Amino acid sequence: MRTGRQFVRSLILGRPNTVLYPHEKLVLPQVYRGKHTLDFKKCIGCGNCLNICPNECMWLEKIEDPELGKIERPGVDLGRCLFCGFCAEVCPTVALHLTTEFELADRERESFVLSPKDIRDDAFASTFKEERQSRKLPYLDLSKCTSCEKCAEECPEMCIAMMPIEKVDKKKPEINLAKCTSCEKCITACPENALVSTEVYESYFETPEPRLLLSKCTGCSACARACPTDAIYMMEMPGSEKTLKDGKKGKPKKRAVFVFEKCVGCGRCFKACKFGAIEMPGVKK
Amino acid sequence: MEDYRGSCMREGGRSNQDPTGNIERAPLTIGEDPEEHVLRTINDEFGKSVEGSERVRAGLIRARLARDSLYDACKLLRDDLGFEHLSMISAVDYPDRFEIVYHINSYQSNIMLELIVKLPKDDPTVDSISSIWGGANWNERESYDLMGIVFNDHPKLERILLPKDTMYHPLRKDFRM
Amino acid sequence: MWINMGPQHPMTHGLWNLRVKVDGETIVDAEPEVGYLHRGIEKICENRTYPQIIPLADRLCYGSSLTWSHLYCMTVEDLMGVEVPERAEYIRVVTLEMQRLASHLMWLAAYAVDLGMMAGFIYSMRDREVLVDLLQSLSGSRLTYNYPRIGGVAHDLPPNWDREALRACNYIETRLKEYEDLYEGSKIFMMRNVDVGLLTKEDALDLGVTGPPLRASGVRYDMRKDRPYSVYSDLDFEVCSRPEGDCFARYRVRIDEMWESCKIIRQAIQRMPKGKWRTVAPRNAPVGTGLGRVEDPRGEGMMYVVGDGSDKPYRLKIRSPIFITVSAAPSMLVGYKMADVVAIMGGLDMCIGECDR
Amino acid sequence: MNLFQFCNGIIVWLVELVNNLWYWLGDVLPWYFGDFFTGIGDFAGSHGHIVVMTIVLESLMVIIVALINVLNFIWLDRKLSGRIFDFYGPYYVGYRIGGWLQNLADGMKLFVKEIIVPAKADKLGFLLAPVIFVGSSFLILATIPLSPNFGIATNESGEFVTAGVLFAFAAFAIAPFSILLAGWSSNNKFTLIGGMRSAAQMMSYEIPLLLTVASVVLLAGSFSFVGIVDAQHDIWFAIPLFIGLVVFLVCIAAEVEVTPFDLPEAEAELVEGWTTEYSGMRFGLFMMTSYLRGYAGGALATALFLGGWQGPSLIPDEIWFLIKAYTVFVVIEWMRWSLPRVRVDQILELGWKRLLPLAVLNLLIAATFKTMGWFSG
Repeated sequence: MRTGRQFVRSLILGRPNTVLYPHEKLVLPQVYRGKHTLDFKKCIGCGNCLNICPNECMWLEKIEDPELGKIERPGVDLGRCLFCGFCAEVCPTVALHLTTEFELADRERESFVLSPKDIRDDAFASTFKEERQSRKLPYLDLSKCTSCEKCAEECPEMCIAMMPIEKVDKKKPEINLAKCTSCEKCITACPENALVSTEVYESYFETPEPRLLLSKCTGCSACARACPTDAIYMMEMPGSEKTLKDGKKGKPKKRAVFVFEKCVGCGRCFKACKFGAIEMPGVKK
Repeated sequence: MEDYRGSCMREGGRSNQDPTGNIERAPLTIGEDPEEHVLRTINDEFGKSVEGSERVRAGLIRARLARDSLYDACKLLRDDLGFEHLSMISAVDYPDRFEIVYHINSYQSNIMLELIVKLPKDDPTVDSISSIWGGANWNERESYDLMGIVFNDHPKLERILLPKDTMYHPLRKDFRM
Repeated sequence: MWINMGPQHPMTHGLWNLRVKVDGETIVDAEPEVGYLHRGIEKICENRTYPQIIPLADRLCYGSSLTWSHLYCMTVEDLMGVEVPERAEYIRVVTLEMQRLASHLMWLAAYAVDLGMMAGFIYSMRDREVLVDLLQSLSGSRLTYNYPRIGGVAHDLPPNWDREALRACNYIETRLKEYEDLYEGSKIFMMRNVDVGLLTKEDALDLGVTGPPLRASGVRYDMRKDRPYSVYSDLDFEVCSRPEGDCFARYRVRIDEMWESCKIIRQAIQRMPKGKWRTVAPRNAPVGTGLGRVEDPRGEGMMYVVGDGSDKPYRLKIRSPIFITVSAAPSMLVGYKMADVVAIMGGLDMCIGECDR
Repeated sequence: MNLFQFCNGIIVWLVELVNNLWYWLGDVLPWYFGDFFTGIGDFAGSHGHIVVMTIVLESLMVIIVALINVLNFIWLDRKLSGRIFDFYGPYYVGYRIGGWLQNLADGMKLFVKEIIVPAKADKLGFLLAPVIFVGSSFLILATIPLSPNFGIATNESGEFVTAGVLFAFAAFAIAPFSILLAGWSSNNKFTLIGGMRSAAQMMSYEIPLLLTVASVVLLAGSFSFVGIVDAQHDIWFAIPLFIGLVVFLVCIAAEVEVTPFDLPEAEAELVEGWTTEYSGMRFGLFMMTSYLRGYAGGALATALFLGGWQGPSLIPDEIWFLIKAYTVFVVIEWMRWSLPRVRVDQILELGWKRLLPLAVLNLLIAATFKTMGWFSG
């Protein structure tokens, strides 16, 4: 029978296809999704990984680090994790990765709850070949900007536009990131060093952008403190000073100004604002 | 390789060339687009109860129908227009109404018809079409189970996915997880 | 005598119950009962944002998870109006056909062990491993790939992956020849399959049976050919069908489909253009409906999504091919022997994950 | 020296050793105690007692040999199927001897498992069925000699019983009764169907099996295994009665329920057939016994068709016999791993419509050869 022929061939020529597991292991590809690692130095604590997680298995934990000071970093509950890898995919600074470590079985559920320190591995990112492409982009430090418009004049692609800020007597350069070629001419042109060249990774997720309702903003700067990327600057609005009892003019009111190039869409300013002055379409508080 | 595969067949020859595999085409007026033919026929027959019909894209047409004429329309669709396959029945709970969406496919003219029937919130009943397409049987049971739509004259309208003693219809929007 | 074949029974691949009424060994009535694995995925999806549903759609079917996440992405792209890059479409076709091969091989394994043939089980599972390894090196997981994204695919092909895929195709084709030897050369296999579980063309159309059982009943309808999605319209392949409508025809249709899948993978890899493999997907969907139809390894998979302008779907309806096919089981079972139950139900390729949702 | 004389020697030596104690006690103690012990010594030294003890020892040895063979068979089965299917098979337990100890480990696991008797089962039948099954299967081996010198169904001078073949097949045919009993008493639909299938199947395969045996007996002119094997001195019966060998192998496969014919325990449709409700070591006994029956089938095929222990005298007769039996077993296992299961109506059709005419044809061939006078005996 033809069946028999195949059997005899398998018997004589075949090699065992199984892997003797504890002694041999399969070679796993780099894209394998196992246990998480977190690079503390790269992580900015924005919480985008929390927002994308389908199972809500991550949380932000406030920790004191001797090197980095008071920071917030995500922890992960592997017992609930789906290993979908969205958290690593959405991370704006590629600080979070999934390793090839898959032997995660344990006797107790509590041991699956990994605090940020448990998944900390600052050296892992250097061994990991990042698939997402990065490019150098000029990031604006609005507190140094003097609205001199030199960057806009230098830009060969004409991708910097000076936009006036409402109620603030200033203009800020808005950079069209899609057209930017990373020539860094604007950075050298800036007399105040307000533009900083920063490595940015591409992201495929459309992130919600915050919108400011100027009438409700009280200038409390809670959003600026909450912003993980320092994309919110508090600027004084000239002409909004209250006249005090003694006739002097007081300090002018402040408003929040967003530098949208830096925004990662985490929604923390939205959550931090107690007056409902920031709204993010499609995000619940 | 081809020869080899042929030799394994029981009755010789690749089955793909089998003439019985082809489907008879429905009669058409010459030069008429099959999709327009379907739309025109539905509009002619059920002009009063058609609440709107459109061509969404190539191969997909949509028609809105009053619920009274659903059974007759489906019978017409199967017998005269050659829609022999009921793909899916999906019930949607809108804030003001229920909608049942019948996706009916025609293998002959390769068209999918999206037939939408509106039901009021307080009386979600509609005629069962499981006597027209046998495949509608479990689809309707599922809609009853998860959304609470009652199908009249269904042979066995019972819960199918959930246990028999469940008290709620979980896909309704007022059911909170 | 009513016999409960299930919920825990070797015949049921998954968790479902087939109640059969037997007279001696002959079946006089049958009644499938499903719902043991109902997880309420449609309700869960209403509470998740659009990208978060992709890994959930993977969990619909353990046998061919990629098809379902691809179907979901396709449906949402239809709703949002996202253009997918051409390279991504070709990568999708390659992975989909690999998934089809893996799924059919898994079906073959289960079918062999249903008929009591250990050899077929172990050989098929061994060869499925080649495809699973390839998909793993591409997507990072072995069973639930989470690979398609709304507007493309998650990763580009790794270096040398296309060459490995072609080698895998050659390997699978040599193995397919062996399978044809192993199964059709065995007289007992033919005795168990020929003229067992007859499903006439009229019944198949009436009961809404789709996929290989429908094509085995003599209807030549394949979504990939007749209503092409993705880039199937550019590729050259045949629709496999047989007129008999018995278990052997179903087996044969699936084996033929595996040959065609190898053909499609070769063509798609040769024609694959360079370029981007992913675009940025919008966060919020417009108000409207989207419809996606694919040819799942088990039949016609459909999703119907209603968007309300937010970042979560208002309603997501999943059409599972097996859910409808299993409702047609009694018409195939009645009149045959009890041992034929495993052959007939095994030939339908049950996957309870997608059936119960 | 045959097995009886060997065991007799051991027993006589043991009895003498112990009798020293009784006679010494008889000497030392006062007469009313001493006579008692002397009487025990006399009884122990009597001919009848020694013969009975010898037979007990013989049975013990045969059972031990059979059990070791069963362990070998299970190991060979798993290892060989592993090699055929490209995996390792048993590997770690007994790493040096190719995982041979895995069976012992599995057996130990089965021993510590709980034995569950279903609440509504017929207790007596449920407990009796494994006993009958195991006992009858050991009984088959009683008359099968491994060599002229190694067998227990002999008289004191080593002559074998003349109707050994009849006894072996009679013992073979007891098992369906216990299977039916197990299936009925478990009070489970699957076991019941399994038991009924087993009865139908065994009945339809018993007839062609016995017809082929009859042809062998006809050619050899003897009902004893020794006579049959001696008659194959010139030519194995496998050559003139090739059809008979094929029919015999198929029927034996059906009798010991290996896969193409394992309908009574068809795991795909009847969960585990008639053993569904048995747990722990009861199931282990059933499984071990099915391998034991496989060994018995191989031994019967060897003795009836393959020339028994005859072969070049480089290696002992017993080893020859075992080599042949193992070969037959491997062929049956090969069939088991590679073929799908047949359906119940097909198996009966095969038995009545194919095998029975073939067996009759085989009998005719044997009768022809006998009439031509090519085989004398």
